[in-house]
Amino acid sequence: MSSVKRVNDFTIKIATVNGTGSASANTLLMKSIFRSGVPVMGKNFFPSNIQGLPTWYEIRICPHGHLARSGTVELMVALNPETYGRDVREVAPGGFLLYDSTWPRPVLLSRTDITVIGVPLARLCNENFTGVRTRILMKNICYAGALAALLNLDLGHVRALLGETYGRKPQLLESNMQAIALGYEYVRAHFPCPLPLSIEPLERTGGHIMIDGNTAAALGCVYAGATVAAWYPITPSTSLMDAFKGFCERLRVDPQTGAKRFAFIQAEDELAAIGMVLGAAWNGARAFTATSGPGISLMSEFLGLAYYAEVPAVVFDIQRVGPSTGMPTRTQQGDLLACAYASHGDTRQVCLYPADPGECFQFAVTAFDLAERLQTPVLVLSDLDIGMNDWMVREFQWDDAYRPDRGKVLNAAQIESLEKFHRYVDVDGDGIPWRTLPGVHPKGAYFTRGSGHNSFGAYTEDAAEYQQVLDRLLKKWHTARQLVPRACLDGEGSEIGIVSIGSSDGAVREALALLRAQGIALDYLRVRAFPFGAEVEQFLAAHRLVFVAEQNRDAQLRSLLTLETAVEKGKLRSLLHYSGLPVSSQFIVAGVLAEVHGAAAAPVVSMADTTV
Amino acid sequence: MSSVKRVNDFTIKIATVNGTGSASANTLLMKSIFRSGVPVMGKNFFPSNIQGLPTWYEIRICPHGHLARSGTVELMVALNPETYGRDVREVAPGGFLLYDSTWPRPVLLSRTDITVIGVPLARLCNENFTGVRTRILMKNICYAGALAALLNLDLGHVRALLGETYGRKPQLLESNMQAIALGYEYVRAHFPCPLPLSIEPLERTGGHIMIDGNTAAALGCVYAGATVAAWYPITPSTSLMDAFKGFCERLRVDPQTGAKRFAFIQAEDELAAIGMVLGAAWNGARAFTATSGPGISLMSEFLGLAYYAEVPAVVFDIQRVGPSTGMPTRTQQGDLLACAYASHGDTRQVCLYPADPGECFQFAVTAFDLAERLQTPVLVLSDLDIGMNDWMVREFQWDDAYRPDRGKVLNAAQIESLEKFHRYVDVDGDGIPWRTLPGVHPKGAYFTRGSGHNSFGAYTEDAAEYQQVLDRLLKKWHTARQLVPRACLDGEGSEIGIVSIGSSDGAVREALALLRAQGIALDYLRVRAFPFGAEVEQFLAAHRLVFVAEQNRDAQLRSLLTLETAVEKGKLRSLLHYSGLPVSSQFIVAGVLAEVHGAAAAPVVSMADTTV
Amino acid sequence: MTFIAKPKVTHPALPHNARGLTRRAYEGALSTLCAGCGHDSVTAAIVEACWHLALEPQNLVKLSGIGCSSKTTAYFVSGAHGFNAVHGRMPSIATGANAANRHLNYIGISGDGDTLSIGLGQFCHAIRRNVDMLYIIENNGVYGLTKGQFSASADIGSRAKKGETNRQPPIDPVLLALDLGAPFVARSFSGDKHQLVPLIEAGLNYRGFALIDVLSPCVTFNDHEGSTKSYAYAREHYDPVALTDFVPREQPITVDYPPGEARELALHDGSRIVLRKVGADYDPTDRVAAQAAVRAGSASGEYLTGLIFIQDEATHPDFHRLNATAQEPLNGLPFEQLSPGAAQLERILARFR
Amino acid sequence: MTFIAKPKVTHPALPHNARGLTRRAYEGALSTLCAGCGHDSVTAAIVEACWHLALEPQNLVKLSGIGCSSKTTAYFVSGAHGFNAVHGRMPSIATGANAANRHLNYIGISGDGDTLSIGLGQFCHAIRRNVDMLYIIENNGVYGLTKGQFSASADIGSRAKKGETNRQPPIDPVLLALDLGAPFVARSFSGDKHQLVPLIEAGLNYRGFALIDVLSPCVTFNDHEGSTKSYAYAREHYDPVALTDFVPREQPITVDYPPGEARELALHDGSRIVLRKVGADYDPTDRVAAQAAVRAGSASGEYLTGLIFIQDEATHPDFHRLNATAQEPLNGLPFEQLSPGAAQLERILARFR
Ligand SMILES: Cc1ncc(C[n+]2csc(CCOP(=O)(O)OP(=O)(O)O)c2C)c(N)n1
Ligand SMILES: Cc1ncc(C[n+]2csc(CCOP(=O)(O)OP(=O)(O)O)c2C)c(N)n1
Ligand code: SF4
Ligand code: SF4
Ligand SMILES: [Mg+2]
Ligand SMILES: [Mg+2]
Repeated sequence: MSSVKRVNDFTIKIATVNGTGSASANTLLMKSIFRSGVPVMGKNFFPSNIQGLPTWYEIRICPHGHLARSGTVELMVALNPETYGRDVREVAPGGFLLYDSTWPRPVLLSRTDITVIGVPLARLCNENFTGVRTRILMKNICYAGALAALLNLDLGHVRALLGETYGRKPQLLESNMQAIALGYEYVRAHFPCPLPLSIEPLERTGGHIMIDGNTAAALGCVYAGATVAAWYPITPSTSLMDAFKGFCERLRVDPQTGAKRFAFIQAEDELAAIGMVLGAAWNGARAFTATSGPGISLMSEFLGLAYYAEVPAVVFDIQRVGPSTGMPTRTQQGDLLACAYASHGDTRQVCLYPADPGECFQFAVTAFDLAERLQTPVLVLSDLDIGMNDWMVREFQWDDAYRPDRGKVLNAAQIESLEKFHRYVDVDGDGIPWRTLPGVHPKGAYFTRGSGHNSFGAYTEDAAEYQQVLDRLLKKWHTARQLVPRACLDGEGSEIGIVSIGSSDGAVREALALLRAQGIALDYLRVRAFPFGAEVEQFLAAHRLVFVAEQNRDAQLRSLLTLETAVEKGKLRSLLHYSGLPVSSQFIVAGVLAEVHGAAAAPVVSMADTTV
Repeated sequence: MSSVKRVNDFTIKIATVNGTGSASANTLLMKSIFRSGVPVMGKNFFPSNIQGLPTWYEIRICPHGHLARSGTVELMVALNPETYGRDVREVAPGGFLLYDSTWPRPVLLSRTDITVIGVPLARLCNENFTGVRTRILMKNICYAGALAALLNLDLGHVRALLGETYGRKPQLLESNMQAIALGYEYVRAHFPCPLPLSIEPLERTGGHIMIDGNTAAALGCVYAGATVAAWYPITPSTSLMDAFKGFCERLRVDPQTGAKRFAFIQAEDELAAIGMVLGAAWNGARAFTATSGPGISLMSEFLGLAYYAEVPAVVFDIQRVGPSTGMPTRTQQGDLLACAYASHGDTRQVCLYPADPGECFQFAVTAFDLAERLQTPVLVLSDLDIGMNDWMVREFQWDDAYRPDRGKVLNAAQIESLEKFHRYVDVDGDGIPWRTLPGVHPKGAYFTRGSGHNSFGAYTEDAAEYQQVLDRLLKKWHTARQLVPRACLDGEGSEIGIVSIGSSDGAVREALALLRAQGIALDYLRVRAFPFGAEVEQFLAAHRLVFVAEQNRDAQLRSLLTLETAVEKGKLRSLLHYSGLPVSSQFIVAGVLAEVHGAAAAPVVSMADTTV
Repeated sequence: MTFIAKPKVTHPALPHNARGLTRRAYEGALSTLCAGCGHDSVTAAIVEACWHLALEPQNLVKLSGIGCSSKTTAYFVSGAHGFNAVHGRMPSIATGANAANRHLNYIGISGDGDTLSIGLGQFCHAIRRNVDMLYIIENNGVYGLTKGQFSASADIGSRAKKGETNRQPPIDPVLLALDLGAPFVARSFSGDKHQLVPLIEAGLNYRGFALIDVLSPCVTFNDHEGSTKSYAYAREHYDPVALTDFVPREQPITVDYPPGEARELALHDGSRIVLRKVGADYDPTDRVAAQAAVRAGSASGEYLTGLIFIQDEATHPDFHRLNATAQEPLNGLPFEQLSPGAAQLERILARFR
Repeated sequence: MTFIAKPKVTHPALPHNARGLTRRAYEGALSTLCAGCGHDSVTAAIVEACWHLALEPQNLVKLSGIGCSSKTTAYFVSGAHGFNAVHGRMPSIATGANAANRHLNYIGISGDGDTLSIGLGQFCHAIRRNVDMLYIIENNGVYGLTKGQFSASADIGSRAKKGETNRQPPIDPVLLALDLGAPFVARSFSGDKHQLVPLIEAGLNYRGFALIDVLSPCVTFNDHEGSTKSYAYAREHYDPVALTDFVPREQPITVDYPPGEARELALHDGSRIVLRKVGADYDPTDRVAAQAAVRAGSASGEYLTGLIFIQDEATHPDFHRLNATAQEPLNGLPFEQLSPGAAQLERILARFR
């Protein structure tokens, strides 16, 4: 049996039961690797319940800093008897499997091409700790210790991290340390360490942080000066709101008076949440909500009102698997169409597509600027993968010179100087009218409505007056095209291109590197906003064949490109991944090769994908 | 001044104030013409309030039976001083204007190229009737009498119609007759009759009826055997539900017991309405709702559930002008995209597009058959123009041999004979699984859910299992393609084609006749359902240039064609009409000519369109 | 619907309020409702109340949903911003607007359809949050704008114009509001300006959610015999529990009330509500008793009207007091107080290493 | 979530009900809720009640929304169809299902989030329509499935696990249901099977909308000190108003109740509810008194439990009786009775000429 030998370049998968505290052990491991200077990524595949069901955590270690799933597992930590079968099947040939050898597990011996490592985690913890809950929790910390030994992980990092977490609770700190030691020592005593898979310190994580997209987006909202947040709980958007509240409670409460410089409202549902955001934004506050697919559906009537009555709003859609309730704890990019054309009638909504937590931070700020500048909702389409997983990204930058773009809002003096204020006249030729805020000046008063209105803001049922406003909205749409973030472009002039979006970026980037190694060069465009800018048009025009990689069944990005650019869709080839797991680089490579070599199309679900 | 001379070929427009009872006078006129055997069409442009605002009614008389607006007005009945200005401007040169000459109206004399006819309607009625309300009502009947004289309309028809309406109220009948006579006699005494515009009996309305699409659709629901109707009032869908209730109360109540063989539920909102429909249809009843754009937005979460959990439902969307509340009493085809892809995630909904009340009747039946066969919602997209205006259509046919297609439902014996029932397995290879109804057999029990489920109906978060169901849904979609109504095809093999949808049909048909007279021949395809059948694909492939005529701003039909067929969109030319008035044949002609002759594009709003 | 602009010629002899404005300054566009519609009388009462309170027009914010009633906001105080939201969702717009600026005066106008059917959830939750606003329901028992369907406030036995009899129990917004903890609950009748105007004044000044359910007959669809929301029925079954006077801040009480006959309630801004007895004792500060009285009234077909319940503002904090929001309007806070800056970012990011 | 199929081996010695079925026949899939979750006890009580009533499994229809509580429907009577709707919208599904077939037994399971926040409007209107169903709220004061946010039923002063104190007034579904005219209103506790089982039996058999609000602690997010929905709190503040027994049709009452101590209520199908007194007099047929008692209880932090209010079925017609629907299920009517045929069409079209 030949074992894989890989330094800083392999994937660990940890199979446990949810509600048992494995999350902290996994984070501990991942952060320790990160602090060793080795690029790392963690992805959590958890069930949609609270306790007792199978859950997996994947840690990919990659010296080149690729952020996608590799598609293979070299080291499986199989701690959930219910899933042993599938877990053992998933280990790559030559790989390793660690299990709790307190009880014999013959099924784990079914493969002869992998190395099985038994550590009596339960026994070790039962002998050393008391209390059911403590023993369960410590078992997890214990496997972290075992892995540290197997992978040659610097225990100093583990200790430091535990110290930061439990600094004020010395007892907890001590028992955690003890559990680490139990696993570490046992493994050192019984197995040759390290494994052929190991961590060696590097210096490739400097200037980076490990953060999830929801926390990053929340921080962006704080920095953008958002003051009103209204929402209704829904996975996977909840942590964004929790983080916003947490930051505000630390940063926005007057230490003297306790006065809060923000309003945080748990609404009764998503219809109310978006209504509150519209009310607040109409009244001049930066306001936002976060939700997921079902919430977008419920918000669609109000989104149409906001489009037509020209009310700013920022909505984060942390996409999960649809349709309907779907799989709330799996990822997908399935709301592209629902968001772009949200609501009945002729509507089109500005969308931003961050690819990682760094862009979540940045686009949160951009979203408020655009919403106020364009007086329209801006939807930021993140997803569960970005939002709830820890990503290694560059440290965020902030320019203290930044001031929000509040858009065309007339102040009291400006209103006073007008003969008459007209809400919906295109004064500047860019399709964006001027607005006023309540409470400023009686001459600025106007009536906001979703019913037919003319350029002056008056109710109308007149065909021409109605149409004038609708046509101006299209003009504004063209202005939006110039204001939204440009797409990212990469490549050296191949005749084949690939387009992707959001969280598909990591897999595509890695795939391009792998393909380049095989002599296949593709130019790459990552779309970052809707409407599409001229650069998207140009990219599509400049390539003979364009792959479109996205994570949904119905080729929604390809649909948007087909509708909203001049491209003849014949040259667009879809690479569709929609199993609910983040797309892997392998999937993209296989899809491109199949087309380029004329081979049979790659199966949409790869083996590795079927295992969760 | 030269007057237009036209027999059976002109347009009358009647400008009044709403809430004054002019509707019955207008219907009386239109039906009298119809009974003269002369094809006629009536379109009502009413305001979104109850009383006191301007309202117009257009009657087009056309020997060829064209059903669209002509785009010109030859005879204006100007009874609303508030709109005299625009009304007088709208009369075609050489045309006529009738007004109430009880008071002098100098503004009406501003044009020298039309003939102004003053009839002292108010004075006549004040002298002959008592009571404010009666006088107002009779003034309207009085103008009908005046018009009868001017147009040479057979008073026998007028009398017969009044008799049918007021047969049981002799007093009312008498006063109506008197009002008719007042107008009639006055005009005969003071003006040369008939005008150059006149009605001459024809025999072109035999085998036809005059009916609105909402009544027709309701009748279709009755004939289809629908038993549960749930809705929330919204213009212009309300009359569909009122009609259904009315028919059921006449036809479905047991004369002995008073027991109702239907349930009619006024829901608390649209979310509840569609929920009730889904609950009833899931439980085996034919159930439906009717709504308009805002309701579609609100229903979208539930529509996604129905798509994914495969629950039948029939939804009528009587489209009105959007976005948002828009213009509730104006027409548009603006919900094509919102319906086709309703809800977040990968969803696609079966849609039917009736073009007139005849198809409303027929497609109502088709919709239930398809919904149950395909186990999915079917949305019938009518619009205000079809739904609320009276159309001359062929008498509906009914085949007593028809039996509803209840789709793949297992009965008790079939369930009993199964080893185990699996809800979502593709037994027949057409993507449509078998279902069971509650209350039939415990072995048939399964769990319906919008969360991830596998082919057996069990909850799943497994990537492969989830994807299997999603892929089968696509297969079902392809089956749907073969089951929905074919598109209508017309023409003799031109290289230029035109595609339209729904209520745009009449204008296109007339425009094609007008163009043919100018030597320009186009082939015509009217799309009647989504997904598109092979014939749509073929039509698009077979033509060098294809116009797409529709009534919305964003070219939504063109978008669907671009996305869902192989057509390269470069050859699709949009003719977009979205002012809220029904598109006229002139508009289509101008648009086609502009392209064919390379002339400047026609203005989207023609003069006639700006006047309401 | 404002096809016609109303000329705003101010007659010099018209009376001026404390701000030097005439009633004209508190009017809006010309109503397009049916002649005689109860809603127009509510409009008139609002104009009167705003004038009397000498509000700064721009400090009023007018919010509504969809319906004939919801059009009302266009017909008063044209110097105030208005927001005609979608059907039934005005409460959420109001909540958000109020969150952004706690210092304006929010008035929401809704109908019985808008509030009790499609909007029921939002209505209840706005009460629960105690959003500081005056919420007026123009209650006519029908959907006026969609032509006369029964609404959820139609009484059992009430007959529709077309003859149908309602058999479903009504939802009474007053009972519901009392049940959900609303701190200011009143009922009135569009035909009783004398009662309605001071209630509106009090509601506008009250800090917290103030509900006035106004019987406002629909002359077109629900003013016939057999309707329990007609003018005639309302007049005959009208039972005021107290006469309410509103006394603005800094204004002395000019009338002398006989001892024991009046009761005074002070509001946070120094203004006062004076409740004068009519008939039997009625305690508008006892929620349970109020509920029982309303229920008893309804059972015998009577409309209990007036200020039915009021709670001391101090004992029921409004949304902002509950949340300890800053005093300055959130929409006006300087950016420097909101955005923590680059140096702070460094510190925050430290925990993500 | 049913990853694992539960083996259905029937032990021959298990007791059989009138239909010859053991309790096993009324069980469902294995629960995936947290160990100790109150909801699982409700499941057990439902199983017990259905077994005791000897329901035909396929005649039960199980409906729910979204939440931990809404998963309950998967865990009992696997021979019954289930419909897990979208969040908060189960009442409309139930209304439609019931409209299609009035003869099945409908049980809806919801949570406090599902019912009182997103679903509040539908809940209220299902009551107003008096849909014939048993509606159980598994009330834990939090959103379990989304990890512990306060729900609208959280009491003032109740502390969240993370320390935050709720300051918004709760919505009490029992008060609300009483207010809206619900004819059968009960409250119970998942820990009191003795009380809960007969209430479920009674509710299933009652013709009309029967509500049981069940305190059902969330062990993971709301079972700590300071919570008013914990097991400990519920046990300490538990105040039953009556002991309820349910006696199926054709079954004689086997226990002798001391005279004056029990009160019997007959249901439409001949089954009976027997209410036995505990402590002071309580009249469960007086709506206003019931409301006052519940309110007084809440004010002192007590949970009034048991059958709080019941109305004679005859005096409050359910949806179908109100609408005079045909007796045969609508979903089973022969097509010939529904579609009027070609000859009739001729006559209908005559008026369109
Ligand atoms: C989502 C949606 N559904 C339905 C409608 C149609 N609609 C407009 S007003 C109204 C009811 C109005 O009733 P109410 O609130 O009582 O006002 P009223 O006209 O009686 O004053 C309805 C159903 C709508 N505008 N939007
Ligand atoms: C439209 C929509 N919004 C939000 C959610 C997320 N969600 C799922 S369950 C739930 C709350 C459940 O609370 P409750 O009804 O009290 O049930 P519990 O879990 O406490 O039993 C929420 C908000 C959803 N599924 N759908
Ligand atoms: S329909 Fe009724 S509610 Fe509407 S404006 Fe007319 S009278 Fe008022
Ligand atoms: S989280 Fe709470 S409500 Fe949900 S299953 Fe666990 S204990 Fe029950
Ligand atoms: Mg009303
Ligand atoms: Mg709960």
